[in-house]
Amino acid sequence: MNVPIEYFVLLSMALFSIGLFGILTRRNALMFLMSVEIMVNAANINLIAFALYHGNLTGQVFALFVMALAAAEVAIGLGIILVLYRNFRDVDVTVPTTMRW
Amino acid sequence: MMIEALLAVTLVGALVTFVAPNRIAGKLAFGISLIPAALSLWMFTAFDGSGNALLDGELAFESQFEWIQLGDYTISWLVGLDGISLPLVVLTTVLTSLAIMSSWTPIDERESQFYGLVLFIEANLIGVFTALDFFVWFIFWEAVLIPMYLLIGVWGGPRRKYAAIKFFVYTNVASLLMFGAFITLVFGLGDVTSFALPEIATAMLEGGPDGFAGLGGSALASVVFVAMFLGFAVKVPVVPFHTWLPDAHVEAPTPASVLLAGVLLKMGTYALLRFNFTMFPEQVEAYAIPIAAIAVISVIYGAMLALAQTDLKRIVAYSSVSSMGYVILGLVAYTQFGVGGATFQMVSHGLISGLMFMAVGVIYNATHTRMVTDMSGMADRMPVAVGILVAGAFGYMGLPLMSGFFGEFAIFFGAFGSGLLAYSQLFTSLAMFGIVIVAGYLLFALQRTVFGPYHLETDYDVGRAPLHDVAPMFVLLGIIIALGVAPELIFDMITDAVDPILENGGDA
Amino acid sequence: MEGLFDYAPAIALFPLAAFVIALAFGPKLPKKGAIPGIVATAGSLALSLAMVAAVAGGEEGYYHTTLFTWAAGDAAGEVGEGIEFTFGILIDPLAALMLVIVSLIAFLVHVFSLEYMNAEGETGLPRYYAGLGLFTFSMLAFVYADNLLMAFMFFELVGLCSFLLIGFWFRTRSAPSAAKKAFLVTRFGDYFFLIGVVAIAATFGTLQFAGDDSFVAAAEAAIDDGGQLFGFDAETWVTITGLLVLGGVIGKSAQFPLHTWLPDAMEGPTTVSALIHAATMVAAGVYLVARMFGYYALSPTALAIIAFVGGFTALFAATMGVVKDDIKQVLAYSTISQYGYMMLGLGVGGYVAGVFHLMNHAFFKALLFLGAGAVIILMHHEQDMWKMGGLKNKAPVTYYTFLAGALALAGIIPFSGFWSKDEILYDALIVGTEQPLIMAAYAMGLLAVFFTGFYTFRMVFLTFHGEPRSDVAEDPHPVGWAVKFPLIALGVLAVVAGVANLAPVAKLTGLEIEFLNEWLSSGVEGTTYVAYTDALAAVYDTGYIGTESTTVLIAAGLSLLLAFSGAGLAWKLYNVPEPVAHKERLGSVRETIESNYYQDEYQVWLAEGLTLPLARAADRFDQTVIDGTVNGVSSVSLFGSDRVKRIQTGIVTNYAALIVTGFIALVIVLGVLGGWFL
Amino acid sequence: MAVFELPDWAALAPALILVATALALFVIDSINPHTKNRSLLAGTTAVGSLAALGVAVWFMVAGVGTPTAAGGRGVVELFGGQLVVDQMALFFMTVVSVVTALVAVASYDYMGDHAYQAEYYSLMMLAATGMATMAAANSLVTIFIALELASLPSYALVSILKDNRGSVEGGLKYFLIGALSSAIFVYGISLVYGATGHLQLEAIADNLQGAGEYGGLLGLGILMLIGGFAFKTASVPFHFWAPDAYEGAPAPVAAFLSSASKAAGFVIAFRVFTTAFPLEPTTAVIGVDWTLAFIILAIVTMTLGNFAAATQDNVKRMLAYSSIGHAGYALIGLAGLSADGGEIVMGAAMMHLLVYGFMNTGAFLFVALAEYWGVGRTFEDYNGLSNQAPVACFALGIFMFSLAGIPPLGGFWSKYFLFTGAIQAATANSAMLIVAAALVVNSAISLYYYARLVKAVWIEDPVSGRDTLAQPTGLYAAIIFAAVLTVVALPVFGPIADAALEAATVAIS
Repeated sequence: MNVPIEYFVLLSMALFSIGLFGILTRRNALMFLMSVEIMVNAANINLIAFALYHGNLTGQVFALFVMALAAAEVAIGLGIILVLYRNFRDVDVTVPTTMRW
Repeated sequence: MMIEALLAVTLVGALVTFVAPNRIAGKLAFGISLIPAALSLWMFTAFDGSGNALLDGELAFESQFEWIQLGDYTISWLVGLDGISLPLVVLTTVLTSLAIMSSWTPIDERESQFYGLVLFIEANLIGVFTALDFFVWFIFWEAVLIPMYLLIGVWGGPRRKYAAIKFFVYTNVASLLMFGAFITLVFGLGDVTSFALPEIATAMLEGGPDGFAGLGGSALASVVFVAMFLGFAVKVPVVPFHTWLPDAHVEAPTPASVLLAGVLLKMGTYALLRFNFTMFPEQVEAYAIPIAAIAVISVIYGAMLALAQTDLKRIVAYSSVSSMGYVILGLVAYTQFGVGGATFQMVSHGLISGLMFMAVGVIYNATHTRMVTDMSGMADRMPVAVGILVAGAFGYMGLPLMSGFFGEFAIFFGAFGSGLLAYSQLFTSLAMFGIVIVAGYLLFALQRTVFGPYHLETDYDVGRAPLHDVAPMFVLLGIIIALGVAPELIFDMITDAVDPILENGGDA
Repeated sequence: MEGLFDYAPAIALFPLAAFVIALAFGPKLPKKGAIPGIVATAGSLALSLAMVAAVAGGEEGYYHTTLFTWAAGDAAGEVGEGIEFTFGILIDPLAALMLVIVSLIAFLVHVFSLEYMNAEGETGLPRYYAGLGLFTFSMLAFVYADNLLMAFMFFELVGLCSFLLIGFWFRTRSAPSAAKKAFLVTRFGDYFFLIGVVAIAATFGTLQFAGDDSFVAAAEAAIDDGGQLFGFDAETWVTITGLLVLGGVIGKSAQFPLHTWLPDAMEGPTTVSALIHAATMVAAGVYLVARMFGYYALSPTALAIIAFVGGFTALFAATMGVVKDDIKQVLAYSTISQYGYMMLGLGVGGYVAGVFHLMNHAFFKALLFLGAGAVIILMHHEQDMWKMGGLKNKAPVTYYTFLAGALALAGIIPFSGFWSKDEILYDALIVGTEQPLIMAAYAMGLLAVFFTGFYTFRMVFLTFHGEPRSDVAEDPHPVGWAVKFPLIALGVLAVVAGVANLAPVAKLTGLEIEFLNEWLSSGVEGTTYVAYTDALAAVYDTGYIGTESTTVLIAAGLSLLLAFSGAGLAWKLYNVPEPVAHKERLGSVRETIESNYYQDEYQVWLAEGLTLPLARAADRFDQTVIDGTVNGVSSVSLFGSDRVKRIQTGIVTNYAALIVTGFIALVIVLGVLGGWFL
Repeated sequence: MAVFELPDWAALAPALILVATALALFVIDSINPHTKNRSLLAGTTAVGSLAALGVAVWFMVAGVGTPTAAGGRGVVELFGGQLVVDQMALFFMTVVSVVTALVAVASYDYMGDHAYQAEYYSLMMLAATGMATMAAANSLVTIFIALELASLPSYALVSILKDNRGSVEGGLKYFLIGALSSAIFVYGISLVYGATGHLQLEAIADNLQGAGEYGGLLGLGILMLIGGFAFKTASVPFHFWAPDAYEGAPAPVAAFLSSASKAAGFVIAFRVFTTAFPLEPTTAVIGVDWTLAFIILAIVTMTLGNFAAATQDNVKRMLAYSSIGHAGYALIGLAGLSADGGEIVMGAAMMHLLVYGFMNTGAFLFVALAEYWGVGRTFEDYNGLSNQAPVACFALGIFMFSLAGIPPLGGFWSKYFLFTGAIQAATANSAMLIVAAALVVNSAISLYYYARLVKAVWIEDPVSGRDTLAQPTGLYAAIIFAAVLTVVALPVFGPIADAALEAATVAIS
């Protein structure tokens, strides 16, 4: 059985929107990070689905790259969140506002 | 390569002065400035050009080589002199030397930087009057801003910061407008593939632009003409774009004022002559009346403003606005005497206003005030300086046998009989009333400051001015009288360069 | 004889040299620059006399040369292709005569100054003599200028010199202000003059006074072929330009309404007043009219206006002279009045009469001023006539010379003034019989004679007769030869100068003794008296009351009668031991006259009550509206900047929100245009 | 010439040299952890980046990447067109490496007493490698990887001052916005892939028609890509990280990001939009001319950047906003593209990014110097610095006036060529006239605040009681070098213009 491509796109878009919503609402840095991950994965779904649709592997390969990079990004992110906590005693992203205007 | 030499000497001189120790900077700069002065005077004698630089005339000291290839368009280093630019170059170099000497007294801090900047200005001014490629010309045109900004800002009066930034931004915006307009024109001119002014001028006079972005050829020409006129109007300045001038003049240190009034204002009129009045004969004809109206308003309104001032420098500043009005009138007359007289007036006004600012400066050095109300009877204490001030004032009023009179007379005569400008007799007669008002405010100022019983609000003991303050003024006075008695000295070469312009319109 | 002409330039250059010397080395020179001045003016005088001889002797009868070209180019006018502005010399009988007058007066004034200025231990004498030198130079150059522009230029220089000399005592408040006023008022006149010059140049493409290529000839031609000039028919245009030039004349010759500067000009040293009034500045105006008389002769309107202004000024000024107490003030108003006569004369076509009176007036007015100067020396710089009196016996030379001048001024036969003034009035009368306007001018001129006689002798009596009315008058300061010599010289001239043109006698007896007539009848073609009379024939038609001789007698009789009655009245009122003021008899008029008909008031109001406030208003407008706009733009942008940067709240969640919003906005814009949502 | 023997992959030499330097630094660090040998580390970095610079310039001169038609050695394509070395690549490698060199030299003093020297330099080199690779990347895959390679070290660099709240906060904001943007970017990639079925740029271009009914999808994808670039180039609306990150970051890092990273962002934008989405076919598919997006972004970006900069009190922040403004100027390079050309405007944008590399880096390095002196961060704190440090302040004056585009300085040419190009582009698309007008207004504003800084150091009276200031060799050297480059750029602008214009011409055709 093969599912029409539109469904995958809709799914990924939904996922993407969820992630976006998370970014806009969550104040905890970690949740922020996770929301980003959700958005990236939405992209991954697209890639893989389209790879199937187009019948070439480029998408799938690239999806792997994306995951790896996402991991690296998280690594850096966690490091920054660490120092953030060390400096502000909090992981709320809305706390650091010493620089504005 | 003479012009390159001229520029190089001045630029190197500027650098050397900039790093020289403060003690000797003044003398050093003066010494250096004598070289370009001498060079330009030599060029004046050796001048072998003929015709107009833009209208395939014989250029003197021409040199050209390609610089930058911008797509299909070539930007080339192109410099040369014709009868219009040479007098202005000489004016620049001579006036700079004198201005430097006249600033030995007032400038007592960061001298090396000061004189370095003055020489830097000189170099750029020379460039403005010699460059014949649009981009090269524009580089010099804009580069003047930096040193002038610093001169006013660092060594200026109490409101110097305001005046400096105002001058800086105001004139730059105008330049951008003008630049954009001209570039549009160049792209509108189909077959032109370089920014060399002569080529563009030729293309303009043979057919004009094809049009640009849905705009018809003649419409484009008109738009560009107006935009460029506005751009230059700020630099000249003409009413109502003049308000930066009094502030800049009043706050600037004396030598800066001398250069500002003496040469910088001429950049605007020079550019008007080179661009608007050379490349757009039809538009000149179409817009003659509004332009003439602006000119007359500048003359009368500027003079009226001068009448209301109590600060000597402000008086001279506003009277510059007034005098520039004459120049515009002469240009729009579009006759040999009108345009030639206007060019002559540029030089003449440069000399006279320079003299006036020097004289005012000398009085200021002694009294530390420029307020008409603060002093009287200065003639009692500093007879020589005052004598020259009076002479300069009468020169400003257009006293015969001084250069100002010929400039004004030629303009009036040229404008009165202008075949291109409708109602020229009316415009001329109105503008001429300026000679009465100018006498009015200058004589009022003189009566209150230099005549009457000696009195001074500030407590300084006023003595005779030192020689190096007075000497430059004597030199200027000499030149002014020489040009007044024998204007042919430069008027011939000017008219020679002006005639080709008029052949494309107007009726000489 | 013509050879002499080659030295013509020197006439003007001598005083110029004196000017330079006095300015450069004055302080070191023995008499602070007086000697060079005297030598120079003496040289000029000698050369001028030589010129007269040459003009008389030469078969051509005049000298015209172009020294150098000032500027040349294409003219953009109605007529003429190219135009040349040149410096040139034109010495015809008129110029030669004027040269002599000017250099003579200048010479005498220099001499007089030796005592009047030097003796008083003045400071700044080099400046004084430099001024005199430049003044003489400018005037002489103006006199033999061969074209209108050159004339204008030196006309202006004359104005400058008057400014410098009137303001000689610059440490006072009044002198500089008077100097400023003199320059400004005349400048106002010169404004019209300059328009006139420009207009004439633009119209005819030449500014030559004389010869076939003169603008006069060109104008004549233009009128003859009746073309249009600048949209007017030729004669109107000639009238307009002529009147414009006349503006300068009215300013310089202190005619109504631009006469106000002259009385104030008394702030200058008396010697300077003598020079200004007799020979240089004020004379320049009338001389200019005479110089380009041919041009005015083409326009009856212009002539009529000249005549009327002249006549009016003559009376107007004379009435004001009646009530002055300061001896110099009286003379000042007499000057205005007398130049009014000259204008009247020229206006009615009495070319010779006008010039004649110009000459005589130069002599007797210089005499009177120098006399007044002498009196002032006697009186230790006291100028109020009411403090004088009884000087007659103490200073006989001064008295008798002054008296001679007074008689001439009052127009008492046979003194010089009578002959010229009578001739003017005669010419006015014969024209007036045909033209009511001129008749009015004549009437005013005639009436003025009475006032002239009155104030002149009021002055004489108050000054010299009666008892001394102050201590200084008791024992006056003695005067030396430097004062006496000029007085005597001029006194003689004042008495005999009339012989030059005894027109009435000639008309009655038929003797050929109108020397000035003949003198002025030679010269350049078209600028001679003869030519003018022809031209005027077309303009004015004259008529006699009865026969010519009766008319002559009536004219002379009337003026003499009035002169004598005026003098007589003065004699009755003031030739008493203890004269008293009789002003109150004038009643209500007095106030008006004493304040000079409020002429100063309204002109000062025009300057300070109208123009200055206007200027201040303009300044306020400039500062608030125009500059306000400029500053407004900048402050608005800065305010905008302050708002814009508030977007950066510093809270990263807001950033994300704004990013998304912005992005979505972009998506919507392009999406709608691209139709993606369909 | 030697180039003959070199294999194709050698064309990547600049990037390779950079990565090699990074590895070398790791080696040094692992041999001797906690080394404080600044000279060695900074030296290595500087040498490495200068070598990369040298090679890049050499290649350009030698004609590597120049189409054989133009008498060059031909464009080098690697890994099946995943990477390509053409003039544009080399041009931007030059920009990146010159900035890296300047920053490295400056860091010698600035990071003098920092605990993790080696990490700092190696991170910088890795970022530089990423940027250099971005210049050569020719497939959305490589582009994304290179972009992340450039970004991730940058996050770390910004927040490298671990105990400095500003640094950490800046890093956090930079990272969070970056994460968001890269998520959007990669989603955009997925959509493009979905619409065309390819990720290699030429392939995408060839298969645009295939997108057919997915036009909207493709358009959305393209916009999302733009989002990614906008983040990298600090353009509205993805610019929000820039002011905070620059202000918080160590000044040399700020210089590095604002110059090099911006340039790298632009090069991928140029490449993607010229190669993968040629105007006519793309418009045919998505129904709207994508230059419109860039026109809007350009106007908004330059306006917002300049206006926000005008009233800043903190110098570094002012420079940050001004760099946003300049991003707006450079965007004109894409906005001005049209079916029939636009090489002048795009070339001008490249020139501007190069000159900007000198002048903006120099300006930030002066801020670094000020921080090194510890005179403070606001305009007032800078008052009268010219009395103590005339040379550095002279250089600052040069940078400021050059940024303002006033001759006789390098900034003049590029800015006015952008202006010229914008006007020329208006022949094809009269909306560009609005852009030109916006440019005029903005440069007036920018003039105001640049002059304000000059006023502070040159005109204002010095702050009383400020003791004499040191003259750190490295910082001074870097600043003066940048200043000299900025000035010399004026007379010798010919070659620069030629290189940029040729690159642009090749890219567009």
